[in-house]
Amino acid sequence: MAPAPELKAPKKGISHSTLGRTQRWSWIFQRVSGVALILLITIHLTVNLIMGDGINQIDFAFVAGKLANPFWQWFDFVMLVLAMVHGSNGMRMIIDDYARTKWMHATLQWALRIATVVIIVLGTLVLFTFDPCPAGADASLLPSFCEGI
Amino acid sequence: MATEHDFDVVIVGAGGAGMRAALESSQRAKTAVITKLYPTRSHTGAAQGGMAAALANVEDDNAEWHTFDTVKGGDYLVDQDAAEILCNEAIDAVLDLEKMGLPFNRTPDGTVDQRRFGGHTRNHGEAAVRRACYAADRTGHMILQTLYQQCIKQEVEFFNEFYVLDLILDGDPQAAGEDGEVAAAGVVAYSLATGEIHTFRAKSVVFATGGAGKVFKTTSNAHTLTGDGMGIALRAGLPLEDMEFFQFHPTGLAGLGILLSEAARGEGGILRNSEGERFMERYAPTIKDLAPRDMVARAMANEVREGRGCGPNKDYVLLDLTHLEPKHIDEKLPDITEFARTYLGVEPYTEPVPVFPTAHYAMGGIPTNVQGEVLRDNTHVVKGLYAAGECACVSVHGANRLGTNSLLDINVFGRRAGIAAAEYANATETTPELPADAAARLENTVAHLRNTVGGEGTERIAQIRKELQETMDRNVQVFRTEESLAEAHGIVKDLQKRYENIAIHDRGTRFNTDLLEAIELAFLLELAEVVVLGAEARKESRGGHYREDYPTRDDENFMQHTMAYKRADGTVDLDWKPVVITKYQPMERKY
Amino acid sequence: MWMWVVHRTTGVAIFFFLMVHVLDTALVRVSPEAYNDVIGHYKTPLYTFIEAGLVAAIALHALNGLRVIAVDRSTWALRHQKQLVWAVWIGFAIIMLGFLPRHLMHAFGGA
Amino acid sequence: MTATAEKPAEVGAIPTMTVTLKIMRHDPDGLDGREPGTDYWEEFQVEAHATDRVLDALHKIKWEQDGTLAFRRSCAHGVCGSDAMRINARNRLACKTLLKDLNPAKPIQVEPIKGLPVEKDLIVDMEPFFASYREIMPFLMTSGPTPERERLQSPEDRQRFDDTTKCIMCAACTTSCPVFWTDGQYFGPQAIVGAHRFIFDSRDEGEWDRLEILNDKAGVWKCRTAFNCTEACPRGIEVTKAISEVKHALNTGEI
Ligand SMILES: Cc1cc2nc3c(=O)[nH]c(=O)nc-3n(C[C@H](O)[C@H](O)[C@H](O)COP(=O)(O)OP(=O)(O)OC[C@H]3O[C@@H](n4cnc5c(N)ncnc54)[C@H](O)[C@@H]3O)c2cc1C
Ligand code: HEM
Ligand code: SF4
Ligand code: F3S
Ligand code: FES
Repeated sequence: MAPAPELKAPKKGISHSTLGRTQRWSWIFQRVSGVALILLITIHLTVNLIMGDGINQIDFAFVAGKLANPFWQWFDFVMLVLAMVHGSNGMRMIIDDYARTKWMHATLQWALRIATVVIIVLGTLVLFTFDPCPAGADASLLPSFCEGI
Repeated sequence: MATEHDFDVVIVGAGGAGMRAALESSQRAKTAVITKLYPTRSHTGAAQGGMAAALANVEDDNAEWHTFDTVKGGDYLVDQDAAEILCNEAIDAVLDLEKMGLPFNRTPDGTVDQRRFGGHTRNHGEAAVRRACYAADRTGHMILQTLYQQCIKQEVEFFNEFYVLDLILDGDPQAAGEDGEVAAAGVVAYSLATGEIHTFRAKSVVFATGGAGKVFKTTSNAHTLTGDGMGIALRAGLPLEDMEFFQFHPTGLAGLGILLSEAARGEGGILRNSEGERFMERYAPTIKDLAPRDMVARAMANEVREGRGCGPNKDYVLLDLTHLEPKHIDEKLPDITEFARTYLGVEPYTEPVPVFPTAHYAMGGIPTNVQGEVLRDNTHVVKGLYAAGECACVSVHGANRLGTNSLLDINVFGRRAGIAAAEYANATETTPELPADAAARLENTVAHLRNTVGGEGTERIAQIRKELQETMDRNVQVFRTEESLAEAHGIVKDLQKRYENIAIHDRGTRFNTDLLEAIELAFLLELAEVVVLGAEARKESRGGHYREDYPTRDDENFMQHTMAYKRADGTVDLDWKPVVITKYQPMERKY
Repeated sequence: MWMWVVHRTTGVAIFFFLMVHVLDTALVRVSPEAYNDVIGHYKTPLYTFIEAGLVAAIALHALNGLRVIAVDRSTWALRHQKQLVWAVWIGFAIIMLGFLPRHLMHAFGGA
Repeated sequence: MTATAEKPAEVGAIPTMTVTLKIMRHDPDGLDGREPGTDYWEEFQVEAHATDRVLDALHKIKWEQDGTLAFRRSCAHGVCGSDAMRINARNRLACKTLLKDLNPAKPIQVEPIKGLPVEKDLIVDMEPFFASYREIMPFLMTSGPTPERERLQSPEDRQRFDDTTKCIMCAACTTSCPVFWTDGQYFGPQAIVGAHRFIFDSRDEGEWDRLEILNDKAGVWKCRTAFNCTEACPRGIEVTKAISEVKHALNTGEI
């Protein structure tokens, strides 16, 4: 009787093509961005809706006051991008699931992509080109620091 | 009309035997597998305990001891040349399955683990030996899955949910005589999904249709095990061998018949009567609870008969596992303990499980030689016709099959039949033509049954089947007598008559399971008659066949196989066939 | 499965809200009047409830997102996923109990 | 010993009761004046024991009341995978579901499993299901010469994939998965279970071929951890865990 072979060596590693698939990255991204978003959104909501006067405090002056600060500018930018990409990636999966016809699928996916890009671009423009003290505006609506200008 | 197909080899049945044959055959010839169930639904998947092979992985063992046990276990009615092949090829059969990926349980060294099973002993009966290779208590499931997986790999062509209901032969087997030639030409099948009839022309046909447990009421067999293959062969004029030998497995769940594998006793389970006594000590002092099945089943029935049964009706005994570690039970017997929980609400860790013998295995079947070729009488084969598995009788099980020898049988002889069928097909130039009216018989049957819908017939399928199964349980089970058999005979005959007046409900074409149940019932009625006839003629007790009026074995008159033939006028005749003896002269069977 | 339905629905709801939210914030670029005009609507009772619903949706989606991540990463969490569903609802209840009174107070005046 | 023998769990001593089954029928032939392909509910009442299975009740209907009722079954004890159906809105095996566990006071609803084309009554077309299984190359793949004896495997390595070897391909999992219902492009949990059984088998060398397939659009990433599959599996396989292990292997490159 021939001796039985040795126990096998451990399994071989992953191939590079396997690493590259988008479905997998999308899955990982949903998780990573999800965790990051918890932090960002919690802070966002706390500052806007809970601290101070809550919802009542939100007006042009409040927003302008925040956005004049580069920290909040970048904070909101990261949140905007992550949330939109996370959300639209999620929407993409949902459309994949429910759109039955090819045509429907293509239309919805393109609509989603366009909407996402538009919103991100628009939001970014607003964040970075924003002028907290627009000339000729009613001074009572502007943040207090505009007075000095 | 009928859709026609043309193949080199057609295999009927996709259980263990059919798929093992298909793996061999499809490599060599154009092969179709026709099966009335999806392959993975076949009843091989229900087999639990293990598959015997003298691997000697855990203790000293060899094929010769295994052969001896098989012959002795079969009460010397085994054809010993076949048993030698079975046991010699067992080792490769297990190793082949392992190489196909079957996940056997392992020893700490990483080899295939083995356990004890009834009737398997060291050195001609000294003590129980670990010979059964197993995968928990789902060995058959793993075999069926593994073979199916290999069939996927080899792209075997399946015709799923096709019922083969007729066999076409070139020549009349009962008229051919010494010099005549009879050959297989093909089969006729009914497609469940469409109701269409298909003819399959083939050079070789392999029958692997499994058992016929549904002739009994209490059985471990599936609803679909209605002995179609055996019935088809009988109707085609071929003999059936040793049909009176039916194995009653000792440990069916009481009242249900669902099997609790012998592995339960192999792992240390003990049978007890209402007094808590380990009664097997009285019947088989050496190997006790691990005696062969016929002996244990009779012992149990006897305990109940003598008033030591348990329960409100004192109609079962108890299988006690409570002394085993729950962890051990979970590792080795997870499924069967779950059956006890699900179906009887009994917790095997702490309570003994009610059990009673259940009709389990047909030792008899379509007679074949060791190549799997079907015999049309004691010596002549039908060219190109093969049978393997439970529907066949080689005969390696004789009067009583040892546990774990059937999973072995389907692999060894399934493989052999597959190879032989393909080689025969390749060596044969021309396929016999199917006659123009090949499908006529089946078409008529189907048309007739459809026409009974809403017609005059007053008999119901379920009623006739129930009466058949009840009389078989009452009269042809573990204990048989002249009177009980005569009663059963009369009832079966009567039921056959009543069957002519049957009416079904469903006239539809698609998935007409009503119609098929009627056809299956006809097979059961014919097979029951053969079983009873054989049992009446065999005025002795041997293996699974126990006559209270002839309680001892009678080698002088009955050391031979029965061969039942159905004649053109519908009567069934019995003939006898000698047993092949090579090494082992009959001795008294004691354990 | 119901948590999956909840997750999906809240995800979609938040997504559409986010789109609207970016659009309205973009109005700050148009003029303070326009922004304040639109934002003024947020201070009506109807929008108060929508606002509360949004927070609820985010809270649920976020908590269940954590549950899903946990289930993907640990066998323990996987085997106790049903208990974690309860944990999500309890966490949600706590957040809402903390948030709602304050939010409603802000919205409807009071102390 | 004798104490347990007298327990009342015994068969025969159980009183019968009347249960109502509300069955979703589908008539492909269009008999009795129906349009071919009509779906309709039909109620039946049967006498049964509390310990009877739903399968027994279906048989009673078929055998005593309406022979046209069609369903698949074979083993009748939960090992062949023929009779998965939706019973009271959950996927189960009819032969493993006892009436007493269903509140027989109310009608028991029986429907075919969802997401596969219905053929007749409770019978669905299983072909798409088996096609997914075939996709994932469910057979041992090895390289090098075949050894003479068995390939060795330690009991621990054997244990790694034990759970997923139990699958009987009943489709209860796949047809309970809400993602599978939505578009049917998902391989479904059973195919992943089938792949898992080989990926984590130390003897197999085709693991990355299979993982590659599961990494695809129709693969594991479609799973949204709804857990319906795990809850539906009559073999108690931790399906979601198997899926999670496959995801983990893809993410880390380790098996
Ligand atoms: C509960 C149970 C436990 C068992 N445990 C063990 C064990 O531990 N060890 C052991 O060695 N043996 C065991 N056995 C016995 C063994 O499992 C069977 O004898 C063996 O599996 C039979 O295999 P087979 O391939 O001949 O038939 P099956 O597996 O029954 O397959 C029959 C095939 O034929 C097909 N078929 C039938 N009729 C037709 C038709 N008319 N047309 C087309 N196709 C048809 C079916 O679709 C099926 O595919 C057990 C049996 C049972 C019932
Ligand atoms: C607050 C923190 C958030 C966390 C922790 C989070 C977490 C997650 C996770 C883990 C998933 C993947 C679910 C899965 O694979 O089964 C997911 C999906 C999704 N998320 Fe979020 N998310 C958050 C915020 C958001 C926001 C702000 C939006 C909207 C813009 C959003 C919209 C979606 C959508 C639409 C999906 C897809 C749902 C599906 O496929 O069923 N999420 N989220
Ligand atoms: S994993 Fe479970 S539910 Fe799914 S097919 Fe297998 S046995 Fe059935
Ligand atoms: S139900 Fe479906 S979503 Fe995943 S956990 Fe099971 S496959
Ligand atoms: S009939 Fe076999 S699983 Fe139910």
